[in-house]
Amino acid sequence: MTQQTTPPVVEMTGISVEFPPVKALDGVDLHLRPGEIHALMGENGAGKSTLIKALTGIHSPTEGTIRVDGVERRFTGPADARAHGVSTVYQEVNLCGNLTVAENIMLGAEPRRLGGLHWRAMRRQAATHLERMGLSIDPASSLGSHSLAVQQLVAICRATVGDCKVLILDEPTSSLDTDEVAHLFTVMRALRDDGVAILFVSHFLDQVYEVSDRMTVLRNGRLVGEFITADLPTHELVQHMIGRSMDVLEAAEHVVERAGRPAGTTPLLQAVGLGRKGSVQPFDLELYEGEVVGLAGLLGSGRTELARLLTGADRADAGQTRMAGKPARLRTPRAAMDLGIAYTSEDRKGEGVVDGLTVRENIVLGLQARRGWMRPLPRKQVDELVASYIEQLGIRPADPEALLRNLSGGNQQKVLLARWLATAPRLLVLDEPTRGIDVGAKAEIQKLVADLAADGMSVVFISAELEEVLRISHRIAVLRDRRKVAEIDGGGATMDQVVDLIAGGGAA
Amino acid sequence: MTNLLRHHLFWPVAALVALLVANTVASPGFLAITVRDGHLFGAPIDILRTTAPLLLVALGMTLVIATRGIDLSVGAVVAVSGAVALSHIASSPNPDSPVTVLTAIGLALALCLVLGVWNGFLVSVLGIQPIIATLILMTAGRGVAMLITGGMITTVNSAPFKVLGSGFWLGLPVAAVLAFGVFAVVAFVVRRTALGMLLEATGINPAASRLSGVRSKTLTWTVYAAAGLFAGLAGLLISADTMAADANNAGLFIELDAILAVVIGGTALSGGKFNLSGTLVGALVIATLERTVTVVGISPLVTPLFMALVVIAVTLLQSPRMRERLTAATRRPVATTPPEPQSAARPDSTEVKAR
Amino acid sequence: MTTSAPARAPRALKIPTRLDRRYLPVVGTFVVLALMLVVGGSRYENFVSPAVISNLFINNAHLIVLAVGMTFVILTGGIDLSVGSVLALSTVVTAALLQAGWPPAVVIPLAVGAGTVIGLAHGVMVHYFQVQPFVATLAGMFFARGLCFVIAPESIAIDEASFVSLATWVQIFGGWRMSSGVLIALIVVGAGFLVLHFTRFGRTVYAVGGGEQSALLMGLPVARTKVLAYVVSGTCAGLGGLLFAMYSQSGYSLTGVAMELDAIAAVVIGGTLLTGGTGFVLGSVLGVLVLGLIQTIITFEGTLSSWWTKIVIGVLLLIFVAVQRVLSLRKT
Amino acid sequence: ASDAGGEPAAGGETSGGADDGVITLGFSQVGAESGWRAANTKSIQDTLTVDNGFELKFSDAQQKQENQIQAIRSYITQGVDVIAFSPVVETGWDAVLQEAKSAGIPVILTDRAVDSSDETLYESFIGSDFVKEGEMAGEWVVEQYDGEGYQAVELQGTTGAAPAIDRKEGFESAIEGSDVEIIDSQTGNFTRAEGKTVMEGFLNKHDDIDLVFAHNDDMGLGAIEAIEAAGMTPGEDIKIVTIDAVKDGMQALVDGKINYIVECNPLLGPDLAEIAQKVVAGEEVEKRIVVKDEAFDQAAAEEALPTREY
Ligand SMILES: Nc1ncnc2c1ncn2[C@@H]1O[C@H](COP(=O)(O)OP(=O)(O)OP(=O)(O)O)[C@@H](O)[C@H]1O
Ligand SMILES: Nc1ncnc2c1ncn2[C@@H]1O[C@H](COP(=O)(O)OP(=O)(O)OP(=O)(O)O)[C@@H](O)[C@H]1O
Ligand SMILES: [Mg+2]
Ligand SMILES: [Mg+2]
Repeated sequence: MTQQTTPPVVEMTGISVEFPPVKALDGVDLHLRPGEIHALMGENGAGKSTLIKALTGIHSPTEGTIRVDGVERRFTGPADARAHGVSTVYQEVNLCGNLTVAENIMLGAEPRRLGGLHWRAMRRQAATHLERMGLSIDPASSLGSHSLAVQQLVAICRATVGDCKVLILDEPTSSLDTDEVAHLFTVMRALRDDGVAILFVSHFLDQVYEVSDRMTVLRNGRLVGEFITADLPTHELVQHMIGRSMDVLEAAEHVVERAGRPAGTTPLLQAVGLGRKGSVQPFDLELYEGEVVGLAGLLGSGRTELARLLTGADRADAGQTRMAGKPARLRTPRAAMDLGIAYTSEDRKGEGVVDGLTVRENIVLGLQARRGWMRPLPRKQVDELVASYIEQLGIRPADPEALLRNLSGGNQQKVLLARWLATAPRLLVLDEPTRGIDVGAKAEIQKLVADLAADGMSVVFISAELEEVLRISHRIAVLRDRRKVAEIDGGGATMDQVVDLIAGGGAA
Repeated sequence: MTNLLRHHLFWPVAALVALLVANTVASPGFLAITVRDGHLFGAPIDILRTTAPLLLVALGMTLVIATRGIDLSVGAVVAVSGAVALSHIASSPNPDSPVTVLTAIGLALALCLVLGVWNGFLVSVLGIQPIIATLILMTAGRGVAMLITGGMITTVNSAPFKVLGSGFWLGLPVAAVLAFGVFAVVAFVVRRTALGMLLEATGINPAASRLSGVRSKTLTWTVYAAAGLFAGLAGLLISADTMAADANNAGLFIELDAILAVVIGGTALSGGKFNLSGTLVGALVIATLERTVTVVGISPLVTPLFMALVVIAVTLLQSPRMRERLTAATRRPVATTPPEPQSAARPDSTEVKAR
Repeated sequence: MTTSAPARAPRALKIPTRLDRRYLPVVGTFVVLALMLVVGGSRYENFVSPAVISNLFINNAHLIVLAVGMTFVILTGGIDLSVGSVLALSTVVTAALLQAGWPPAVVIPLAVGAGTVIGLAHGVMVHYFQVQPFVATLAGMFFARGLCFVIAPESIAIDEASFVSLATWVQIFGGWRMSSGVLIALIVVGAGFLVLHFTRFGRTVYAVGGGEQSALLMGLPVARTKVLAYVVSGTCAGLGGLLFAMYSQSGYSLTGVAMELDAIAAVVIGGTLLTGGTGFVLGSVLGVLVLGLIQTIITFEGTLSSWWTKIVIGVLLLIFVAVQRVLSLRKT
Repeated sequence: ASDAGGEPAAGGETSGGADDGVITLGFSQVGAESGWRAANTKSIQDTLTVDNGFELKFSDAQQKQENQIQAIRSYITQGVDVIAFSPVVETGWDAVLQEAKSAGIPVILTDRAVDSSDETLYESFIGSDFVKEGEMAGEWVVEQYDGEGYQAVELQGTTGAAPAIDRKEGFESAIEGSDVEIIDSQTGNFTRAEGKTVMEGFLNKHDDIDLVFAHNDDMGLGAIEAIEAAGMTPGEDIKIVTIDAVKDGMQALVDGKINYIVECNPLLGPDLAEIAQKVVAGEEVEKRIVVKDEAFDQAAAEEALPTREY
């Protein structure tokens, strides 16, 4: 479309992929040129991940051609793709938690000595890669012991090992916070300048604008077009992606009415000195009805751990909790649920989805579990409930009988949200609920959270995206080094203020 | 045609039909059912009766497998059940009284339930891996059964008890009526309540289920208890069949048969989605296969080889890979099927296509 | 988050001060084993003697080899139920061919190779046809047992001179004895350890067990690894059969019934998770020794009736598993 | 009596030797796979008591040769006076028997023989002759029914087990030349339940079975159930011949449901005690002591049943 300075290193034309009866991709083109960062944009379920998987040989396209370096190819799988210089970080973290960080980075390109693995060199090289990504973790530690964000960074490290001509990053930033993202972008730019072609998927528009040179937009499995980033204003991009204008987004801007809570009411949930050894330091926290409390902090600051203590996912070993003034013991998730507390884990794959069940079953799971097995929900009621959430959250495909594992990442997240909303909780703890969710849906979810709060629900909201936290929280608790360090009013808080607190008074 | 081929019960049923055909060829009167002494008689009826204990054990096994577990101890539980019941009857002064028999049955079932609960305790509370947890009882259970019978085969004469094994009810074998009845009730309960879904959720993703408020531990506990109870019932049927409690041989290797039945029926051992109707067909296939060996006249020397070949054939035909091939072949002309190596690397086809 | 310069320093200092959590189950098994030896030693005379410990290895050499192979398969998240039968097949092949006058140099590779071929068939069924490992290897179990009967239903004594001299080779130092079987088993253990920890294949075995799909997306050779794991197990079963044939100097079609359960139990007691991805060959060896020790205790106990034998085995197994479990939980 | 071999002075104090008048005997049993075996074990345990001058060390090998070898090794280490065992398999004992020999411990085999080229490795074998048992059964059948064109089915023991192989061989050789014909043969694994299922299969398949030869009583008893369920009369419509003569079988014989039983005597305790005493005293013993197995028809069974011990 524009000046053809360099020939594309990857050229996909007329790609179609079918999952009968769904046609996930329909005649899509993609051109990746060396030395560019190319964003792949589209709503949840638009077909971004599928396109990537078609390239790397996981799905076989029914139509279309793929050329790499001008040669027509069909890769037999990720190994083959990698051997031809195409490295990929897939959407869900796909590493082996049982292996060490070093192995996860180096396996496949491991240094050898006397025909066997050279462990020391492996750790050393892995450390170099980690360092480049700004990660200071022990390469000999096991990957599973690290948080999801760290794992995501490790996955990126792995992709950059060896000589890669093409680097594909499917939503690499979804669980990273600003510092990590900045670091990642530095690395990406460095690679680009070395002539690597980078394909980048993200639902964060500002990130896309910050880092990408060119973008390809998909909608419903079809190609909308290829654009030069600098020439495409945000609202046009959104319009291309969702096929509507962006008033939804604007609506979300003013959703939260930050009316102060009436003085003297008892908190819905009150934690006093709650803590757990090796997890979060004892903290106090009060949550009131109709209030959204945001948790802010750096990666690894302990937000998730705090949330888990509040919801019985982990058992606290210090402190008390009171629910509506009465002492309450949150020993198991079930006990918390019976008190009306719901928790969506940040680890969608590991602790969220039951991927072998259908959308319908996943949505009713929480509600049904609470009713007990002997009182099945009437089928009619289930169908209505499921249909209403599919509609309300825009879950796609809108088929209650679809297996959850066949849904796109963002849609799986919506299903999880529906599962918890269906239980009509009094306190909803959302850990990264908008991870991997497209702009439109994200705005919907923010609006939903605000509406729920307005109806009297109490919400704890965790997000790696600070603006989001600022935008919808009445109050913000700030964590640093697994300790609650401050609590500020959401209404008056500014970004800088919070960033200062997070970083520890600007000391960094 | 394609739909029929793709149905999860297609291959198990096909195997069953093939076996029946083989039997009929070897012995033309095989499928004939006659009425004799006011009840039905014939090879198919025999098969129903011999399926009964296996069906019960496989039923419990299916539920256990759904939660990602496995129960190796069922064979030993079968032995314990028979030993308890028959020892009680044998030691009572009045073996023909229904009270004695009912007490014996009650005692045996209660003990088996306790054994099941024990397994459940090891698995769900102590967190011991199911295969090892149940291996403990698999070894010790037979010892307990032998302790009860003193290592001898305990035989009794008790008309009410004999009914369980060789009695007839409405022309059908009591054992079969009982087993298929229990099976139907359990299948109904599991599928009509939310139990099935909760079990599947526990089996597929225990962590997610826990966070969703599913009482996974209680469920796990329950299925092992149920497996114990059903195995106990099977033990009663087996001992009533010969009116003897053989602590060494009763239910020997029935756990393998049961697991095989579950798998032939299309339930994955990795847990999650389960399929009770498949288990039913699987149990029938195995019972028929055993009968086939005799009727077709396979020499004992090659019997294991023959069994192996049948199992290999059924599982290969039923394998996701073969199904894919077959459905692909029926769906579209060969020319457009994707090139060979591509589908080999399809990561999500492991289970998606399995059902 | 930190600058790179100071990041280096602490890393260099990161000598594992605490025990890595992954080793806990193995250490647990080891501690229990040691405890059992101490308890046994105080209870029975001559219990902790070189002779008893040497015998522990000599009697279980074949099981050690089976457990090594089984460890590979279980690490990939699979299971191999056929090893007992394959072991029997290997003994029968060895005995029958030696009886027919074939030279050991030909017979030995053939017997081991039979296991390899069956293992390969398992691997192909499991990977390419996606038959569940439990079923594929169960079929293999019937198959191998069936072949045994077809070859020779009755037991065959081995009296071929060079084979017998190989089988009866014993080295004695002090009270310790080392048979050729034990030597081979130890070599297999060493090889298993090296392969698992110092080759790409070995690490891929762990990766596949940690998550097959992840391993695939990481671009690792999943297919080859899975198939090879079954080949390793089959080969080990074949070799185990050879060791058993050396140990018993005969071949018999009913050998090794339910031995697969012993092998699996040993592996699991040794700290390997059946879900795959975690475990160590050395743990499996400890597992075998635990089982052997249980048997030794039974013989030392002297007069247990048949049923009490079974019950005591069950109870000892329970104690081992429970104590190991508690030990490995405690330290987390 | 027990200081020798490569073993360093192994536990002489536990055994006490024969000099104190008590004989320490280590016995390794195959397992406890059947009622017959249980009776065998009981006979040994009841005979080799302290009162009779024995200290019995007993172990159950759970049908595993390796356990049995281990047990024997352990008896050697413990320095018992005599080792006795019923081998799981016939072959593969040379090495361990050699060890016992060089430790100076005499070995007695019971129930099953070993297949060894070196007969000096054991002192004596006490047991039944399985081939003979099969022959006795076959001879009776020929004697009774030859000339009537009998069609027989055979319920075999566990495939590969020595008694199954030998009994089959004996029976077949005995009926050779007669017009009794084995039309079908299948394994029932020595158990009632499988005996019953296999018999059901035979009945489905053949309309004209005249005789069942079962390798043990249990399978025969299972066959009776199947025959009755098919509406026929066992012992009349279909004749039944079995081996073992356990109590249940004898009862069935008395009831006329079985026609003939060849005994396989499990009560080896007294013989074993006697031989062990002789061996320890250094007396010569016979290399092979075949226990006298009787055979019972209905009349004989009626007589024997009341005093039957097992
Ligand atoms: N294995 C599969 N089987 C059936 N349908 C599938 C499968 N994989 C993807 N799909 C469908 O293909 C469509 C495209 O999914 P894809 O994962 O490519 O979306 P995406 O653009 O990556 O979305 P997200 O932003 O949520 O990650 C979706 O409708 C999804 O349901
Ligand atoms: N950069 C890092 N270096 C080392 N360890 C880290 C890092 N980031 C996170 N961790 C680990 O993550 C754990 C805290 O994770 P937790 O999930 O509670 O944090 P969080 O605030 O929810 O952050 P996020 O969810 O974004 O990862 C800590 O145990 C810490 O060891
Ligand atoms: Mg995606
Ligand atoms: Mg978090």
